[in-house]
Amino acid sequence: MPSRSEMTYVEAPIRAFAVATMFWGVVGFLMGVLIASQLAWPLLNLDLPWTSFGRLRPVHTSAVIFAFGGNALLCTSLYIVQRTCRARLFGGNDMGWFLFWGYQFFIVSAALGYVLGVTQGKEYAEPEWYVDLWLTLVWVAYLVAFAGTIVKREEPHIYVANWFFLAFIITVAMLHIVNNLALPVGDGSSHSYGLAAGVQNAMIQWWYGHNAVGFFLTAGFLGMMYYFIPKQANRPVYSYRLSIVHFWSLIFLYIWAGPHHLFYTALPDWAQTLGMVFSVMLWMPSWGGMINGIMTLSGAWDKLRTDPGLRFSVTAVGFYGMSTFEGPVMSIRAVNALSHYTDWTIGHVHSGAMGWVGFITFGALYWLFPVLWKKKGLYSTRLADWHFWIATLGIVLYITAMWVSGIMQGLMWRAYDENGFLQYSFIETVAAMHPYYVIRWLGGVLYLSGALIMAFNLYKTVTQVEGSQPAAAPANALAAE
Amino acid sequence: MNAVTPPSLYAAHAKVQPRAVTGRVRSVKWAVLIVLLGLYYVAPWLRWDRGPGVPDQAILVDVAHARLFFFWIELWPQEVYFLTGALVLGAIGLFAVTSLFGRVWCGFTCPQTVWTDLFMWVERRIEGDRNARIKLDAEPWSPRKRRLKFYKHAAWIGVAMATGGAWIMYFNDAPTIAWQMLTGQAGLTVYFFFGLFTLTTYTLAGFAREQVCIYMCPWPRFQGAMLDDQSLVVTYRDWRGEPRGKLKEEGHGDCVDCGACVHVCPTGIDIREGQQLPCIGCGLCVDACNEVMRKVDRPQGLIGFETLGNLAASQAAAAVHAPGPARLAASMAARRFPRLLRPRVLVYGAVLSVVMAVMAGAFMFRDTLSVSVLRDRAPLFVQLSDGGVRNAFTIKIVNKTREVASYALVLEGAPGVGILAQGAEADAQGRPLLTTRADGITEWRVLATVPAGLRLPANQAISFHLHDAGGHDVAHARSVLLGPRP
Amino acid sequence: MFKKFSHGPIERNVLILGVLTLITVSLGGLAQIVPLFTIESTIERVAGIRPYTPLELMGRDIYVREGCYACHSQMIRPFRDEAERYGHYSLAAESIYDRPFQWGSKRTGPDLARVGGRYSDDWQAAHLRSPRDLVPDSIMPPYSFLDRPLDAARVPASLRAQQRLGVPYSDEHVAQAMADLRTQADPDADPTAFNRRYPRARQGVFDGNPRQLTEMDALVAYLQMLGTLVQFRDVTPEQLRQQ
Amino acid sequence: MALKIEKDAVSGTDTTGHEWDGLRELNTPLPLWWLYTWYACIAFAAVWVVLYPALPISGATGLLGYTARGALPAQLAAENAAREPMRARIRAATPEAIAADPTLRAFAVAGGRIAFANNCAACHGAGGQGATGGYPSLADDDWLWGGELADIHTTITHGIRNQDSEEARLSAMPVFGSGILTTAQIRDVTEHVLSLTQRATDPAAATRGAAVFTENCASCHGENGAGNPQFGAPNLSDQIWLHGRERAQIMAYITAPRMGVMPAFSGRLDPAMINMLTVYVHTLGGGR
Repeated sequence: MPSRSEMTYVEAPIRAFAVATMFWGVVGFLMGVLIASQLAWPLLNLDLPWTSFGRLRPVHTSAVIFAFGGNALLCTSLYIVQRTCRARLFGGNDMGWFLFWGYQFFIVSAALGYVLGVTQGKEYAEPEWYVDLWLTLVWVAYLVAFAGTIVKREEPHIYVANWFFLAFIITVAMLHIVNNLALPVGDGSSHSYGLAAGVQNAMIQWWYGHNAVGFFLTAGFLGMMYYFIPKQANRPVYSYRLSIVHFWSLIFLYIWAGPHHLFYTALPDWAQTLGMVFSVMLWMPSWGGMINGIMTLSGAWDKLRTDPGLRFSVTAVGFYGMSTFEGPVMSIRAVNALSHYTDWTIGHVHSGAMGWVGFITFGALYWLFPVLWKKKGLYSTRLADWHFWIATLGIVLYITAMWVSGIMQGLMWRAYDENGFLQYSFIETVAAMHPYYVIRWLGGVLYLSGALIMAFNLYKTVTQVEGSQPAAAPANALAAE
Repeated sequence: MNAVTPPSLYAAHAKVQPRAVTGRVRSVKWAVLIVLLGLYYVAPWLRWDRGPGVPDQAILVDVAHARLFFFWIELWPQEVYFLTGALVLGAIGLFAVTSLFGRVWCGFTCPQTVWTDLFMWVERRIEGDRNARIKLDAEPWSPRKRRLKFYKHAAWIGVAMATGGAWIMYFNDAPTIAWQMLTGQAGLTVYFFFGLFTLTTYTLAGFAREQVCIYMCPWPRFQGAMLDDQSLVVTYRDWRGEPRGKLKEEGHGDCVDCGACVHVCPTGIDIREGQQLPCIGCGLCVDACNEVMRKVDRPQGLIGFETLGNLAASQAAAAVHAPGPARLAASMAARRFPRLLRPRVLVYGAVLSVVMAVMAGAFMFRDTLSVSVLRDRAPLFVQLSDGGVRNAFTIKIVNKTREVASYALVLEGAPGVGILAQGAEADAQGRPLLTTRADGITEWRVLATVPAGLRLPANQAISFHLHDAGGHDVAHARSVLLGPRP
Repeated sequence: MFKKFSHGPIERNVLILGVLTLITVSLGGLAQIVPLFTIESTIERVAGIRPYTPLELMGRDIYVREGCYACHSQMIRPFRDEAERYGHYSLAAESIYDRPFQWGSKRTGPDLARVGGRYSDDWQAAHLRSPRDLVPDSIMPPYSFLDRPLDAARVPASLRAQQRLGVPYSDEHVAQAMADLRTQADPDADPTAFNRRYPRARQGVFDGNPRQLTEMDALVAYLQMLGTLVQFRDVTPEQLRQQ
Repeated sequence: MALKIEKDAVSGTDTTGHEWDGLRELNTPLPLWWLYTWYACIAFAAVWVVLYPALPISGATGLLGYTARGALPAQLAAENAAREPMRARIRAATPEAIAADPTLRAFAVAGGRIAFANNCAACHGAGGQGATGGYPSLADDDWLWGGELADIHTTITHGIRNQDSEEARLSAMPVFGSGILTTAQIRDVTEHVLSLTQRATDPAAATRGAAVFTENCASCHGENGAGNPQFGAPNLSDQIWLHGRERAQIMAYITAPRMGVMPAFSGRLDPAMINMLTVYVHTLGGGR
């Protein structure tokens, strides 16, 4: 089989994306630690508009989801689509650089807006209309580049990772456009009012919001998993048929689950019931991805101890399995009655974000950096191990604190005294949260420390002087051809 | 199967039929099983006298009153941070144990393992050992097969019901709820959860078994990542066993390829293929192999608990020696005691110690009395007819003891301001005397009056203190005294 | 039944894969979102709901700007404890003019759907300026910077934009927006015309300082009207049925 | 292109024969437990959709007839019923007896707080701080109609100057500006009233006003202006002024008084609730 030289692939923008992923990861975790400390010690809000919790919280969520996660997805999807199609990126280097700078411009202008108070006030969709328009442009270019590369491919079949990436790109485009339809106030104002109001707005927003999780943070990262775990383990993907079944069922069912964010609200009951039952049906399709990821390791189990990237990837799949089990449980209306509005939800999101999204990305970065910079390997696998140990410790502190405190708060809200009157005033439940906020802050500090260790390790990997021979990519099976 | 006739979409699960085994590991596992199951089934029946009007069950989660009883400990909802501590201890303890001893949790103590073991024992008692069961399953249906299957499932359901029933007792008074459940008087919720736990026990231990460990449980993924070359894992000493061959033939290693290690494995794997995901580290293959080695008169320990570091050292030593007893001795001598004090283990140990110290401290200095102050939000303050200013507060005293106590209320931070607690008596010095309820929360409305002549800033920080009969300040809470802007 | 089916053609053609994906992911949204616009009873038929006054709208925009929804919900669920703590459960009708909706997803602080009238204007303003002065255990950020002048210049444009989106502001509402804004913040002004346009809207010196129109005025005016429009005494159970 | 279907050495399963960048796929069948668990979830969903409202069609309620909102009234009614024994005790007791019994008092204050928010706060403000326009504060120590428990009970039961109750308090201050007093006399008597709180600036007018006061006002407000709760006549010698403390406001009031009206709650609220409100309001102002 004629193998094209690797030199023909677009790589420089992908290297930039990899650096941006690392950079925004640290920024996002740092913002998380900062706002976590504001909850524990409110003095840190400083009484300034641009440092108060309400404005910084979207900076944290957007930095982690869209800046860290988004750059990771762009980085890996553009890398993977070229390799698995044996085709140069559609649009070449120029397209790569446009996507890179276009996306960074989106991130910076969105974040600047937040601290200045320019926001649409919808969770995970805070950027105002002009930022949304720009992102739409970048995203369409992304779709063109990605699909165009697939069209140019030299392989007869499209690899499963690309199905997931394609579904992620298409669906996020649909969600983004529909949820952000808005009318600017005019006269050059940055402000706008959305087309939908009230209950319809709520439904559209959580249709968007839940599927930002479902497609941005799940489908996209599953695509990542489908490349890096088989690569790192040097094993075939466990089941092609499972891929098909869980791909189509996952993308079909996920879209319906949005109303589980709106149980017992003014959203009509029929929509709530649909949200619940589809969330329950989603359990096994979600686990299909976990099974395919884990079982791919059959026969390569010992690699876990020696390959730091694989260690992260596999643990990520473990967290993915836990979160996608917890999710359907929390979507049961009776459970949600207790968990909704409490920190249980925050703990759930973070076991997904820190454990799944974070770890699978770290695994990919530890693999990609030596390959992209043509190095023999990481600067230090010991440091990568330390990153792993510290980050897992951080996650344990974080999610146990949030889980217990969420249940406690939910129980205190509905506690009654012997006369049948409410036992606790709201502020007493706030006071009871303090120790948990401190523990969660500590968990966040550990997680951030791990990321800093990674940044140092990857920086040294890139800058270390070694022989100029091309990289022997870990588990590079091309040699077998 | 080939490309022309595609295989079916899904595959039925081939049942793992482990053979019974005896030996040291098995004995330890029996002991652990008996202790753990004993604890689980018996614990809710233990009594603990806490005085009248309080549950006398030693371990009880009292949902209705939002209390958790554990022998001498009684936790309120605000104190579930002890639960956080326990969870963190559990998680990090598991990390530490795994890095030292591998998957002992999975192999010995995990409920999935323990109940599966119990169900397999029941199965073996009724249907016979491995070969008999395989034969029975292959047979066409006969009265005997029907009878055996019926007995087995009946026994399983019996165990499952006992398990589900015991779970309920941790949340209710055990003797009462047991009687109610037997006589059909228990509530629908109780039966629902009883049914749910019975069903999950029956399904997970009877049918799902090793599939839970292989496919569903996240912990094995973490564990695989938590192991290093100094952790104890179940290992086949391939340097000694290979090449495998019949006992009678020359030129082979110690492994006689009898398959005993495979037949006893509860997850149906071959440990000789090296480290793999489905191995739960239960060590039954160690016993099985030792049995065979004894029979063929070879040294024991062809399969054993070993670190991968030592395995590599033995291998290196074996490579330079000719086959024979000397090689075995030299290779075994090349092993080193595993390094227990690795940096990671030290970190885990440190975290465990800190968490335990914090919990112990929190428990020892746990307040049995606390006070909170809520100031009125409307109006912020009241102008009185004589020109004075009054602020109103609600003071709540949480008394976690079983005794009624009285405390004098003292306002600090604003001398000259008088306080009045509605409905409270006054002590000898004229201070409001607040009498608590036992094991409960008591509320007072307290009015603080700034007399007309007294000039205070518009916003004066104050604190309310409770003094006991001995004059000790036993609890306090901060608040603020407001007035018109001067 | 899957024996005959082959996934091959789908995974060989990016157009088919993409179009099938788009169809698959569209279904759920269409089924859940479209009926909310077509089923009339989605919005309960209760009286009293009116668009926000200009001052309240400015206050609402500040509420959104400061990200209050990150910690405060505005959606009381039909539970006994919430009914007793916060009041009657929230209706879809109560947020028909909410762009964006601010139901929230987390209660780090209490629900605010019916906070209107619950505390005094003084308390609201003082609490916003320095929450821990009034509630020592509070972890809310201080908002004393809201005592700066309200930039009300875009009020007419805001009302006009909402009018275009279907909010029943008449041209008179838009034309009088500036005047109405000042009237509401000045208890000495004649409220007749203002109250004709905005029934049950309350005048007040919301921030305690009659000399200046501040962001604090707007935000407190908004908070004080939250959940006060529907008179639940007059509502029948039939009116609350959603389907 | 020919497929290279190979058997994987580890699992013994065939590959699909495709390869991308060195990655291959096994053709492993679906795990049966996975499929069955999924079917069970789908079955659960199907049952739920039949039992509960799940279709976007008007009137499609599901077999159980359940609505999230419909469950609340029953819950509240059950809770109400559970509290009835306590309420019965409160109904049977006098406000004084309730206030003296810690158990009843705690119940009454907690229940009264909710009733106050629903019935009284609209005029008297949350927490009883009062409101401009003649809605008196209930949190201070100044009581127009008396601050004893019995007084408060009477006021809540029958209200003030309403048409609802025969026993409503009715006394009204005359409209002195409609010919009873001249403007000069009103100015003088205002000066006298101001002197009661040491704020008079024209001693001569105050002296003239004292005479007018004795003749026209003292019968209700008392000779020294200390007021009389029997007629709802406010104390004019203290710091609390319902309708404004400034000279112009006092003059305007004497000229044309505004008489507040409060509805009677005897027909609207359960007697137990009125008892609870009485005790709660009493705790607000410290009562008498």
